[in-house]
Amino acid sequence: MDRRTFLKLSSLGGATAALSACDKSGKLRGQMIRFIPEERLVPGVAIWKTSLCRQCCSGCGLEVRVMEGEAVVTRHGQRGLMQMGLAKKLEGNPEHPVNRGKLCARGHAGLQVTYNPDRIRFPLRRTGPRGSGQYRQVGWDEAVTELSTRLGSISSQGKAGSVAFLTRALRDQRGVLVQRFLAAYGAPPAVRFEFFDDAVLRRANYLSFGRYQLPTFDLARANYVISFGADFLSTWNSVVAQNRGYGAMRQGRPGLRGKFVQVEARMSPTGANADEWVYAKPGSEGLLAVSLAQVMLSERLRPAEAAREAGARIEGWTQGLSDYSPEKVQDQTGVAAARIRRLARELAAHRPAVAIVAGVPLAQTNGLANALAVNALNALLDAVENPGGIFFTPRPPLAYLPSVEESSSAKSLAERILNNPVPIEALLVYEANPVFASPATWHVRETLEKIPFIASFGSFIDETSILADLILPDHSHLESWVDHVPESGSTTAVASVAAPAMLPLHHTRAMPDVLLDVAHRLGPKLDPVESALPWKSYQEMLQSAFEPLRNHAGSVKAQKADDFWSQVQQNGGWWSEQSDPPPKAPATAERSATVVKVAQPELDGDARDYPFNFLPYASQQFGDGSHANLPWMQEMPDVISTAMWSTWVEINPRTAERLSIRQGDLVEVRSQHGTLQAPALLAPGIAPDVVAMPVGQGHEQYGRYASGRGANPIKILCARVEPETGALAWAATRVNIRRVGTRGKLVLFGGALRESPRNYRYR
Amino acid sequence: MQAIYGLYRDPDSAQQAMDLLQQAERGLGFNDNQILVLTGEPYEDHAFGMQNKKTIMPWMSAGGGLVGGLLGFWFISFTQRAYPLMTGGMQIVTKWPDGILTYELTMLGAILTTVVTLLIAARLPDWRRHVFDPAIGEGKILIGVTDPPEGSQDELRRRLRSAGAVEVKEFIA
Amino acid sequence: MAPAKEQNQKAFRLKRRNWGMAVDEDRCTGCEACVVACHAENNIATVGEEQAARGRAMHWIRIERYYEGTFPDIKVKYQPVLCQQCDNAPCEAVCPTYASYHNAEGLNAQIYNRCIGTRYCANACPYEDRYFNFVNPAWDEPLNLQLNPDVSVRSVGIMEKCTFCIQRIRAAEINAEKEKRQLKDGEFNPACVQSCPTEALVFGDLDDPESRVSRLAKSNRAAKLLPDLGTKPKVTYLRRGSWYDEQNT
Amino acid sequence: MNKTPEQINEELLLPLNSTSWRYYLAVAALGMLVLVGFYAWGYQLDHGIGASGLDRPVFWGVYITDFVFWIGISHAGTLISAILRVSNAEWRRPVTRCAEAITVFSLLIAATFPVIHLGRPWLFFWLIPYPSERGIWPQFRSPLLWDFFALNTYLIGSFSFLLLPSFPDFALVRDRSEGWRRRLYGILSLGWRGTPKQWHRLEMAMRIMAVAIIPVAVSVHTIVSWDFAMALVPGWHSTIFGPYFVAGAIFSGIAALIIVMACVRKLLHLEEYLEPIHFDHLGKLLLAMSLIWFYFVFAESLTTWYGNQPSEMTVFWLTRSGSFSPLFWMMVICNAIIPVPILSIKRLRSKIGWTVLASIPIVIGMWLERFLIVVPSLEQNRLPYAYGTYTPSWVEIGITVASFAAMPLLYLLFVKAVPIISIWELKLGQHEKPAEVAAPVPAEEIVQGATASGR
Repeated sequence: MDRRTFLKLSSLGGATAALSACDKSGKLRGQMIRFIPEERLVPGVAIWKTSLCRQCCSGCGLEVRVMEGEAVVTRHGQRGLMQMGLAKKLEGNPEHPVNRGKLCARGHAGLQVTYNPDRIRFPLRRTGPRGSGQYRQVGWDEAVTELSTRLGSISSQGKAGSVAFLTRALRDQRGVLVQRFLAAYGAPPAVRFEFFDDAVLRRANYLSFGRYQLPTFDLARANYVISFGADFLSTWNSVVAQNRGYGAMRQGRPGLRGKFVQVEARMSPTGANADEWVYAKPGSEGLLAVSLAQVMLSERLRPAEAAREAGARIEGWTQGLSDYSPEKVQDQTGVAAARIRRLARELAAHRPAVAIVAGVPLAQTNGLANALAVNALNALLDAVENPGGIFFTPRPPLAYLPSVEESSSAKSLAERILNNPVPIEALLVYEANPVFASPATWHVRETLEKIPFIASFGSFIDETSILADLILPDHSHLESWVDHVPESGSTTAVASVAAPAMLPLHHTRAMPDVLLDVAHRLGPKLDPVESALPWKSYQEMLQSAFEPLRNHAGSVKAQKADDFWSQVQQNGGWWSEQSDPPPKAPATAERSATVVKVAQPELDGDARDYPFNFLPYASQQFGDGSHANLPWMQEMPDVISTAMWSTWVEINPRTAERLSIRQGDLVEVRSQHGTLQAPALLAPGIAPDVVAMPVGQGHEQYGRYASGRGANPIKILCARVEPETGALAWAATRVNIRRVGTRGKLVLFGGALRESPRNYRYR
Repeated sequence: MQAIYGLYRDPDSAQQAMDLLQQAERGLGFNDNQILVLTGEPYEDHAFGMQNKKTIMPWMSAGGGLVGGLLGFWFISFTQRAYPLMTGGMQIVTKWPDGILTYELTMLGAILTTVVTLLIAARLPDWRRHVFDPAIGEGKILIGVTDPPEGSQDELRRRLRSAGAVEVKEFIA
Repeated sequence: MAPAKEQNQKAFRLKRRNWGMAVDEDRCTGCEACVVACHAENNIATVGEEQAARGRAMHWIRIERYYEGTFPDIKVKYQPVLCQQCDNAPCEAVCPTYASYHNAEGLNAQIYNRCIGTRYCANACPYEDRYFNFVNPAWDEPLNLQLNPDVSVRSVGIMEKCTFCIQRIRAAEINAEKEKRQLKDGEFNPACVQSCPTEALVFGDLDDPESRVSRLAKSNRAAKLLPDLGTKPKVTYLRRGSWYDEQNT
Repeated sequence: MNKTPEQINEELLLPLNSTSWRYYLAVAALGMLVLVGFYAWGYQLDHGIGASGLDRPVFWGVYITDFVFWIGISHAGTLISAILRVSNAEWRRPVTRCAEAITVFSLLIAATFPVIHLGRPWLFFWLIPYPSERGIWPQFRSPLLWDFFALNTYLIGSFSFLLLPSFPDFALVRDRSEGWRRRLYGILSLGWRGTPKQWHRLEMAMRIMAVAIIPVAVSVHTIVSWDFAMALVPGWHSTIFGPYFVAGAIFSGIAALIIVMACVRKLLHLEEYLEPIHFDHLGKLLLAMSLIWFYFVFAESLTTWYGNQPSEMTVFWLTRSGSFSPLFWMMVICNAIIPVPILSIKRLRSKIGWTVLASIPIVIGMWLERFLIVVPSLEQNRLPYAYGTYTPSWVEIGITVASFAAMPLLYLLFVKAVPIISIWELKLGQHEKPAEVAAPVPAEEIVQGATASGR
């Protein structure tokens, strides 16, 4: 025992310990330089700034509570203290049409992105071997010079086509900027990658309704909601908007309470709310939807013509779907014929009724057919573009709009990078982590490792950015200019925009500004790049993009351009007054030719060796895993499992009993493509032949809160795809499970499963 | 201080010595208060061990208890009113719980009064030098006269010895 | 001058309020927005995996999940549980130092400075909605910058719990007094209520017959949590409706 | 037993005058354990109460168990000794001080636990009502305050109860020692001389104290039980708790007393003072208490079971057949199944070894009983979602072990300083019997007789 510990021991604990800690940090602070405040705030008085949430693609409006505080910041490469406005709390923007003042859990935790202790504080240049995590700090000038020199030399060698830009779907001017940059440079369009990317549903909506878009649900006016596997109240699509509608559907209308039916094989947080929870075999939801339509048609509850184009996509629709009578599909779906009939009658009788599909049904080899089947059901129920049904958010008349073409996510990512006409010389990565979020069979890491130069704009060292040679850290969303065009969640056109809510903490720069800087540096050599991006800054680009809105009837009415611009910022964006739908895409030959047969999915692996269908699902805490580095999210109990800081495999208690697996036992999950280990969670709401696992944990490299925690279910998935879109069929893997013999780390917040435990002994 | 005393092995002879001394009181010119008895254990069944039986100690204890209880109740209800905060939907001065504390303080008052009364009544602590003989620790009983009048010493010695004293001693401070 | 000022102050008096909440289980979807909003507003410490595994996680509001039935005929009930701000609070009377007491607005207040950590209140609370700082809370820099300056940070050995965001109540009251007006229903909300996307949580003055919360408290669906204990909770639960009731089937 | 006062003096003062190396070894060993306990406490002060295994919802655990347990043990002494005094049981004489010392020490040990248990122990004095700059008083509606007052009264009462009859013995030691010891015991004896008045007042005071201390002792453990019974916790909120705890306390107290007496007898060679008859008498009491304890457990179980309230039954089954059932049934075995047969058979009860054999499991069983009262009810309180579990940490175990070591340690130190058997009371017992038998003889006759014999 050294003297210090002895002193600590002999003292009455806390007081002395606290004092010494204070002294230590106090000294540290005393040695720091103090920057002159760049803004003046009254201490203790909060001001509210509008901003936008970037935790998912919904694009909710934010109000940020900013208060004066003292922060350790980096300025000109030097750390020092500054009195500055600090974001203290995020709230929903009450005016914003998507979220109307509300905010979800992950949105709140956006604050911890800005203040995350693991954020990259300055540009980094790799010094050690790839993946070693050894970097040295470089200045912005050096970093941007390196990137532009690289790109310049590649271009001068005539290999501009060998530069790839990897990102997620950017539904804002950043998307436009990247698109223009790449086009002018001569590189192929950006490769978009998201694990839960909904490409199948967009494709289906295009085929059925002519809209390449996710739908918006008018739940508030619906009397009957049937959802096929969609976790729309927790993780999927515009969650806050859907929750708002759901609340109104349930208790917002005097004397009228809508019914909600959920069809799935593993009870999701959304399914837990259902008045009627219907178990159907994963992948057979399309059959069930078509069978519901068959009952309506055969009992003349709905006219066949109502389905119009959407019905035409389904084989046998005009013949009355006689192959899909409830009796014929009951064995395939696992839903009793009588129940199908009753549900069909209820749906037809309680219109406006709406059907929702997402998640597992679409992540199958027959995903597109399932989606088209549900679309046809919606059309038959007359739910398209009608109150209480589905809508498609119109696009605002901005000067430039990000492309809405098929997000090229589909197909194996590595395949696309490898199959690029010319070998990739340089890869730019922004807001995408494919090394984490792709099956092991795709060999993404190995592919990326072969690329000579990788630059990342990431704010964190994750599995992908650790491979980068150069890291150019982005601002957080609270520190940068933000804008967004919501794809769904509103029935009127919305274009959100907001100025930075606070000054940057670290020596970071916004990606769009870096890209503009690179463009200008390339300019002299590569004129098209500079002329395609004529703006000095992203702010300027935004202003010019929003300028045309001044002439449209919308939430902001201002004559002068400057007034308009400042008001739009103050309001957090512009939203249209009308709610008329956008023009449909014209029916193409390809569209009208597509007719699918709704059938059973094909699963990977033999049913005898791999008896369980393995369903990964978006986690309520981490989405696709990108929020796993936020301590609030790690400690928020998952509402169904009540787990914190954990990963788990959901197993039906009866199955578990058969395999002598107890709660918390470490279980090995084996597919044909790999194995993983995770503790078992006995979940009463999962089918006996299904095991499920949340996506999000299992990061090898993602800061102190996420690294080395749990297992990543994506890694053991098969590479099967939905054939038409090429989207990964992430629910098509079969697995086997067995008890390892040791206990796993499963941290649960909740105790008993039942309100009145029948078995008093059960914990 | 001076004393003449005898040490007795058994209570009967001690009692005899006592009686002899009392008989001689008037003749030798001393009074009851000057007769000294010291023992190593109480002899309450014998007359010599029954001096000064009158005491108000039980009454003192009871009174102490009463005072403790009243003070306790006053103090507790005073503090409750002095900083009146609502808790659990109860009144400010809660009678039932205060009863418990009043009871405890009653008992405390009684106990402390008993102890104090004992100390005062038994004249303790008193570390001054007094007539004493460690022999009482061996079961001997000391009977004697303090400050015997001049000239009575011999008679006292005789009487003490005649009662069967093991030893007759003189104590001079 | 001075008497006039005095008179002015006398002339205006904020009506006494009786804060309460209604929780609509029919609307609650278990999205947990309230849980994180509460963490952000009230500087609740994140205890980390090890402490969480030892049962020391703190969530002033939690969403209880109860299964009913067995697969495939299974249902789940979500029940957000926060401090019920009981009028006859079992936690208050047991505190030896008045750290837990009933304030004039009927709130079950917790005075952190007075708490010495007997943890008696937490045992007495039948709703188990008191959380204890078993270890000294720490925020990895710069996460400390997220702390709300209006809410004190608790140290080790202190019991904490839902306050109905008393800092927001006070701020609103001060504002209203300054502007010499009564508080409006829904003028401000605790963090959980403000962010609840389905509006399952409603906050307001139970003594105001026109407030949303007092009207909801009179609903047919209204119930209290563990009503037989006689704790007089100020949180009303609106039980889940049944679609079948309304369909008469 | 018939010994001269000199023999008694010599044999009972022997431990004060001579010390063997074994004594030092024992003190060192126990002292080490106590130091380990202090280290554990220091560790807890440094790390916060989180160093224990306590959690939500089990906010109370081993510390409170220890507290209740040691308070229970404290009923060995003062209460038993007071009852025996009041009922004037002659066989009490060698037993009383032994018992009263247990009370004082176990109370001291018990009183540390609420402080150890606090989240901010450095503020424990906020429980004391004193006019502070904070302007606030403690809340007297809290059972913890009742505890504080009751403990205080009991500690003062039982300390006085132990101290008052020690003055004559201190005087005896004073008269039989030299140097600093003589001065020390002179001070401690307060100048006791042994006048009839002193003896009378002392005996009077002891009679009053004996009467006063019985209700105090009863109230103390009743109030400790109310710490639980006042809370709306299933398994705690019960009217039976007061008498149940008091009975349990006396039960465990007697068991502890038997063990301590057996040790003292063996180690201090007091075989001729603490005779099998004493153990036999205490054994009878212990048997009665065991049966009473079993009656209470049965009565409590039956009413709970018959009432069949869900929250109560959850705790009921948790202990009877759930995760706590091994401890529960071990408790029943320790508290009833082992001791009752042993103590029922006269032949076994009158053997000291057997009585001790019956007592040791009772002490263990009663600790388990306290644990089973505190923990299961908290693990499964009202809302099933908030159910939790609890496992004590090394800190709690260390401090508990230290408390078990502190008791013999304090006892060892005590027997070095104070005669463990009240010498004057023992002597009193020796001479009273003949005095009772002897017919009263008129004083006059004696004087004459003495004169006649001419001694």
